[in-house]
Amino acid sequence: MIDFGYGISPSSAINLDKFDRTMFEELAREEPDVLKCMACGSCAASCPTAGHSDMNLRKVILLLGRGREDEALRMVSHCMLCGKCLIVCPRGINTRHLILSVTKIYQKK
Amino acid sequence: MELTNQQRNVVIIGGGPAGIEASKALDALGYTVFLIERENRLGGHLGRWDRLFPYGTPADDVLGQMTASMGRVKWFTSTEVTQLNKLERGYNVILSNGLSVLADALLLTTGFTLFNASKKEEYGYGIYDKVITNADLEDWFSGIPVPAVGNPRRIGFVHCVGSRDEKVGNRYCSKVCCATAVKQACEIKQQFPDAVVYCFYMDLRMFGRGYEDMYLEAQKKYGVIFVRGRVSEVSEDKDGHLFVKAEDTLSGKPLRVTLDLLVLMAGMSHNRAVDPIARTLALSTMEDGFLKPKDSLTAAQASYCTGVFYAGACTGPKTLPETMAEARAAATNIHEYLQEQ
Amino acid sequence: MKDRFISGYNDFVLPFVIGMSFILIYLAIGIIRVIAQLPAQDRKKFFLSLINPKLWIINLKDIICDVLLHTRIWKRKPLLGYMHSSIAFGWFMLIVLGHIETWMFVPDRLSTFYYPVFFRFFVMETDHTIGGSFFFFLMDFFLLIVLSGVFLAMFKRIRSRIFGMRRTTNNQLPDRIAMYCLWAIFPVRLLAESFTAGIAGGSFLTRPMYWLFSNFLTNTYHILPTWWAYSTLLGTFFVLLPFTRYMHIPTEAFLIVLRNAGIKVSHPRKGYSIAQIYSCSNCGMCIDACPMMGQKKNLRYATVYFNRLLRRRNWARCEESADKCLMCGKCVAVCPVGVDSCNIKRSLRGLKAAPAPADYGYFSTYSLSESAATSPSSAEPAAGQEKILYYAGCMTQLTPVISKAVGTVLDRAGVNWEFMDRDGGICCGRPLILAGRDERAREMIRSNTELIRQSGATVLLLSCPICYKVFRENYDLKGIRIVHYTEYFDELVRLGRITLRNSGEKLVYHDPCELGRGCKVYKEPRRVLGAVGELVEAEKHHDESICCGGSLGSLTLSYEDRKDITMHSLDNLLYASPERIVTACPLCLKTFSPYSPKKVSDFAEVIVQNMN
Amino acid sequence: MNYEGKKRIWSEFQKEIPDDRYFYARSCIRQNFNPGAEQAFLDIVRNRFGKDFYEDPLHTTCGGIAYHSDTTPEETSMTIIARQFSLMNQAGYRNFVVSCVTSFGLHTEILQTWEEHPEIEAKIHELLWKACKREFTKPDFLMHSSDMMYHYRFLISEQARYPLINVHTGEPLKVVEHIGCHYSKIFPSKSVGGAEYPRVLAGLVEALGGSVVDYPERRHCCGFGFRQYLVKANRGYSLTNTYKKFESMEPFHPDLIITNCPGCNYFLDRWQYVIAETSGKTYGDTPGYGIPVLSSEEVSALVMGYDPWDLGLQMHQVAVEPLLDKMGVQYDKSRKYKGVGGKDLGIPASPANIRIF
Repeated sequence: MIDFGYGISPSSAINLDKFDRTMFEELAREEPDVLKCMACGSCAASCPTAGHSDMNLRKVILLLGRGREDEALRMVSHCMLCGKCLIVCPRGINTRHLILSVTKIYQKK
Repeated sequence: MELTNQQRNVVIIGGGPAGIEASKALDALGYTVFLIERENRLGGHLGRWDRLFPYGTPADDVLGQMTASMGRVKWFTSTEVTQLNKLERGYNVILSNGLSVLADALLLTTGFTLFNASKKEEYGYGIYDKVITNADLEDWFSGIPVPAVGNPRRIGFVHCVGSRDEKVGNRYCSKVCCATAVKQACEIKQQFPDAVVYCFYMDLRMFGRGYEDMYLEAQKKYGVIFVRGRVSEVSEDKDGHLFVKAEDTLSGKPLRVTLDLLVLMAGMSHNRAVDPIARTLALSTMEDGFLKPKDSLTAAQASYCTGVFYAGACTGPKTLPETMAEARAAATNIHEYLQEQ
Repeated sequence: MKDRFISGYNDFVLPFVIGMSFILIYLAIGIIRVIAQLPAQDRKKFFLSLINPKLWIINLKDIICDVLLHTRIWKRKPLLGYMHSSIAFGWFMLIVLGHIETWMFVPDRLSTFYYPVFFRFFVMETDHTIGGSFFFFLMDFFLLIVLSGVFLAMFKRIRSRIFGMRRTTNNQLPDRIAMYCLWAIFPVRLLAESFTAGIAGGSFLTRPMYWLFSNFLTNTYHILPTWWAYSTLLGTFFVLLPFTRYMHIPTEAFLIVLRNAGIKVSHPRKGYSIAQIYSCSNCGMCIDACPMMGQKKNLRYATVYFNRLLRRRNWARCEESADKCLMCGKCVAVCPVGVDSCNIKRSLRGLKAAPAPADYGYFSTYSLSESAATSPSSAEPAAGQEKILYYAGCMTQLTPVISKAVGTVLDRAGVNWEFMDRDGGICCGRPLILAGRDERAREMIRSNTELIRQSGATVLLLSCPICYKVFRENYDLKGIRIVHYTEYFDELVRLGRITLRNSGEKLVYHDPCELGRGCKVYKEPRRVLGAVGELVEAEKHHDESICCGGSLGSLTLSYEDRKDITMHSLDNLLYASPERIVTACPLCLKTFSPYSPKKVSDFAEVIVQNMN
Repeated sequence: MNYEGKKRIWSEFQKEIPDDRYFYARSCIRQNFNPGAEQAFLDIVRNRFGKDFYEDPLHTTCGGIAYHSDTTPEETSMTIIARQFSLMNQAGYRNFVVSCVTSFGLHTEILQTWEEHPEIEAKIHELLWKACKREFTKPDFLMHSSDMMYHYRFLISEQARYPLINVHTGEPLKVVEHIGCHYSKIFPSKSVGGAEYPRVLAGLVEALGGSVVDYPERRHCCGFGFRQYLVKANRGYSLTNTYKKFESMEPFHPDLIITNCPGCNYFLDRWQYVIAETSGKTYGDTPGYGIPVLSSEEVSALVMGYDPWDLGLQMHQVAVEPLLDKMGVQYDKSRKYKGVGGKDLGIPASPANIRIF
C-alpha cells in the first residue's frame, strides 16, 4: 500500500441501516420514558456540567437511538447524578434512573 | 318590495365540508341554496380520507353525519360553473347542467388541491415505486389496493412536502400535515407492528387540542422515531429499496437510511379551478394563489367584491374544525348581507 | 420447697431442651458469622467496645429500654408499647424469677437449664414461707402481665386500628405457626402450673384455678400432658425462631451492642446488616410511616417486606424495593428497633450498581465563582471576624429565590460572605451517595474540599439540606464550621444582627427529610419562624414529617407517583389551616409549589419579608 | 423505477440546440489529460457530420478553475469570457459551445448575472475595452459539448460500428453516467433533463445501445471540488467523496463510466488508482481492472469506430481493454504505448493493486 499523505476518511454520517436496535429496545423496555423525549434541551441547559464537559442528556438519548453508543456513554461518564434534569424535564422523564439504566444496559457490551 | 328569504338565492361553489356546512346553515335561515360540486359526490378531500386526527374518527362517519339531512338545499354533483356574470344586483351563474341561477350572494368554498408531490423531483414520486403520498396511504387505509405499500419493515414519513418551500412557490405551512403524518405513522404501526417508522420533520406543529397527546402516543406507544431534518434526496438502490438522506439536525450529523416505503406529506396548494372565477370577478389573490379575504381578522369571510364570500381552505390552509367554523361564520355574514339589501 | 423427683428430670422437657439447644447453637454460629463478616476495622471497633465500661452501661441501658421495656413504642403508641413490653419484660421476669427460685430453693439444680423453666413441675411445696409466697405471687403476677399482652396481641390481629396502626404486616406461614405457639405458651403454662398448684403451690392466679379445675377435673391426670404441651410449644417456638419474625427477640440485643460500638452498614447482606434485618420484628410500624403507602400498589415496598426479602436473599425484589425508596428516613425514625434500612438499601444500590466508568477530569475547570474570587471582601478577614462561604448547590440554581434571599439577609446582617457557586459548581456528591455510588462521590468531595479550602473561609453556609448532610457527614473540613442557613439565621437573630417583626401570619414549617431526620435540625427554623408569624404544626412533624415526594433518594419512582406523595404531604401540612407553608429546602419548594393550594415559601424568603 | 415518470420530468427540461455553426472553446485541463477527446469531437462534427465548428487559436482559458479556487474575482473571468465572445463575434458566429463543464457553468452563471445586472455587463464592456480594445455581443446560444453529442446522438448511432453492447452476451453494457456538477445543478433549466434526472448522457447512452445504471449516489460530486483537491490538506476529503460514489455503484458492476466533464473524468479515473493503492479495492465488472471512465466524445468516437489508441485512451489510468473486448473493438495491443509515427512512449510502471493491461 502506498501512503499518499491522505486517505479515505471514515464517514461521519449516521447510518441507520447499520444500527442494531436490540440494545436500545432493551433500554426502552426498562425505561419506556426514553421514547418520550421531545428534545427540548431543558436537561442539557440546566446540567451543572454544561460548559465544563460535553455531557448533554438530550444528545445521549438521541445518540443511543441512532446507534452512537460510544459517544453517548462518554457523555454519561461525566454525570454527577445531581437530578436537576429530573426536576426540569417537562415530560416527566426519570432522567436519573435513565442514566443508571443506560450505564447498566450498555455495560454488557 | 320586501323579498322573503326563500326568494333569495345563494350559490355555493364547492361541495366540500365548508360548502356542505354553509349550505345547511343558510338553508336553515330560509334561503334557497344551490350547492355546486365538480366531483361526482359531495365531501371534497374529506371523502378520500379514511380516519381523522386527533381521535381517529372515521371520515365517512363525519361526512355521513354532515350530509344526512341536506334540508331543501339544491345540490348538484358533477356540475361546474360554466359562466358567471356580475349583474347590477347579484350574479348570474350558469352551470354545466344547463341551469341558470340568479344568485343574490355567492359563497366560494373551493378548498385546496393537494400539492403535486412529483414537483419535488428529489423525492422521486412517480419515479420510484415505493414513494407514495399521504393521500395514497389514506386510500390504502380505506381498503383501496396500493401495490407500493407491500409489506414494509422500514417506513418513512416526510413532512412539509410542498409546504414551507419557496422553491415550489409555497412559503406557508399547510397546518394539517404534521398531525396527519403522526396519525398515519401510528396507523401504519397498527398494521405493521414490527416495522420501524421514521418521521422526518422540520418543526412539529402540534397546535390543536389532542394533537400533543397523539404525538406522545406515537412516541411512547408506537415507538415512532422522529428525526428533525428534512429529507434532502431519495434514491433507489439495486433492489428497489429507497435510500434516503437527511440531516439529523439535533445531533448535527448527516443521516442515511434505507426504507421500504416513503410517504410524502403533500401539503395544500391553492385550487386552480377557482382561478377563472377569480379573474371574472376580479377577486384579489395572494402571491401563493389563495384568495385574499377583505381582512384576515375582522372580515375573513368577506371578499373585496360585494356579495361574494369565502369559507374554508380557499383562503389558505385550514383544519377541518376551522373550515366548519368558517362555513358557519360565512352563513351568518351572508345572512346579515342579505338582510341589509 | 424441695425436689419432687430424685432425678430432677422428666421426658417432657425433651422438646424444650432440643429447641433451646438448637436456638443457642444457631445464635452462636450466627454471632460468629456476623463478627467474621465485619470489615476488619469494624471488627476491631466491636472488640474494643466490649472492654469499654462506659459502653457496657450504655448497652445495658439500651437493652433494658429497647429490648425489654420497648420505651420507643411506649412514647409513640402507649397501648402498643404495653403490649410489647408486657410480653417481653414479663417473660424475661418469669425466666429470671424461675432462676432465682431455683437458686434459692434447689441451688444444685441450677446446672440443668430446663429446671428453672419447669420449676413448678419439679418441686413440691413443703411449707408456706413468706419468701415462697412472695415469689409465687411475682410469678403469677408476671404471668398475668404476659397473658394480658398476649390477649392484646390477639386482639391486635383483629383490630389493629385500636393500636394506632392502619396497616399491619401480613404474616407468612412460619410466622403464623410461631405466633400461635407464642399465644399458646403462656395460657398453657398457666394451665400446667394450675394443675400442679396442688403439689407445687401457687399464688393468686394458679391456686384459684387449681380449685376451680378440681371441682370437675382430676387434676393429676392433666399435669403431665399440660407440661408436655408447654414444653412442646416452647421447643417448637425455638426451632421455628430463625425462620420467623421472632428472631428479633435474641438478635436485637446483639444489634444494640454492635450499634453502640459505632459500626456502620457496609454491605447489605453481610455482617452488621444481618444483625439489622434479623432484628426487624415485622411490627409494621414502617408501613404506615412510609410516604409511598398512599398508593396500595406500593405496599410491597414497605421496609418490613424489604427486610424480609433480604433475609431470603430475594435480590431482584430487594433491588426493586431499594431503588424505589425515597430515603426519607421515616421508617428508621419510627422503627422500635432502629433498623438502619436506608443505609442497607443504599449499600444494596451500590452493590448492584453497574461498574460504569466515570470521567470527572473536567472538575479542574471549575473555580470559585467570579465574585467570590475577586470581590474585595475575599481578602483575609480581620482577626475574629468570620468569613462565610455560601454554597447554594445544584438545586438552588433552579430556585434563585432562595440564594437571592440568603444574600439579602447576609448583606443586611453585615456579614463578610462570598458566593461559592454563583456561576454553577460541582455537585456536593450526596445524590451519588444516595444512589449508592459512594466511590464516585469521593471525586466531588475532593474537588469541592479543595475549592473551599482555597477560599480561606471559616464558615461554610448551606441552604440545601441535601448538601448540608453530605458536608457534615462525608467532608473533612476541619477548622471550617458547616452550618445550615436556618441555624445561621437563628444565630443572627439571637445576636441581634438582624431583627424581625411579627406579621402574625399563620405559618407551617415543613421539616425537610435531610435537615430534620437527616441532621436533627428542628428547633432553629421554628424559633425564627415563631418570631415572624404564628407558627402552627402539621399533623405529623419533626421526626414524623412526611417527605415532599421530590426526594432524590428514590431512583425509580415516577413523577406521577411522586405527585401522590406530594399531595399527601401537603394535606398533612395544611392540617392546622396555615396561610403559608415554609420549607428550608430547594427541592421541597420546587416540589410543593405547583400543587399547593397555599403559598409555599422558602425560609430565607420569609425572613427577608419580615426583616426590619 | 418508473421510466414514464422520468420522461415526464425530462419533458420539462428541454432546451433548443441549434444544429450548426458554433464557436468552439476548449477545456484547459482536458487538452492536457485527454487531448484525443476534443480532437475526436471536432473530427466527428466536422468530418463525419459536416458541421461548421470554428476554433480560434487566440482563445484562452475561461479562468473557471482559478475562479472556483477563490484565486481570481468574478470580474476577471467575466472579462476573459467577454474576450472569447468578442473572438466569436469577430469570426461571425452566434452560437458558443464549450468543452468543459466548469466552463459551461461559469459561462451560464455570467450570462445570467449580466441578465439580472446589466450594470455589471456594462462594466465588463468597459473593462474589456480597457484591457484589449475589444467589443463583444453575447452569444444567442450557449451549449456544452455533451449537449452536442446528445443532439447528434442519432447521427452517431447511424454510424455506430461498435454499439454499447456486450458482444459475448448480447446484453447492453451497464453504463454509469456522471454529470459534472456545474452542468445542471446551478441552472437546471439550462440543461437537458434538469439536475435531478439529467437526460444529456442518459439519452446518448440509450441511443448507443447501452443501459444506464441508476445508483443511489448518482447526484454526488466526483470529488474534485477545486479547493478540496487543490489544497493537499483537503485531498482526503476529495478522495472520500469519490470513494462514496464507487461504493454506491459497486453492486451494479458497471462496465463503463461516461462523463461530460474533464475534471470528473480525471478524478473518477485517477482516484480508482489511489483507492486501489491505499485500500486494495477495485470496482467494476472485470475484477482487478476498475471501471473505465470515458468522456461522451470518447465513447461516441469509440462507437463510431475510431482507433482507441488514436483517441488517446491509453492516457486514462484505468485500462480500457476489457471494455474494448466487450464491445468487440478491434485494436492493436502493441500500439498502446506508441506515439505519433510509432515513437515509443515507454510503458508505465505497473501499480500493485489495479491492473493496467
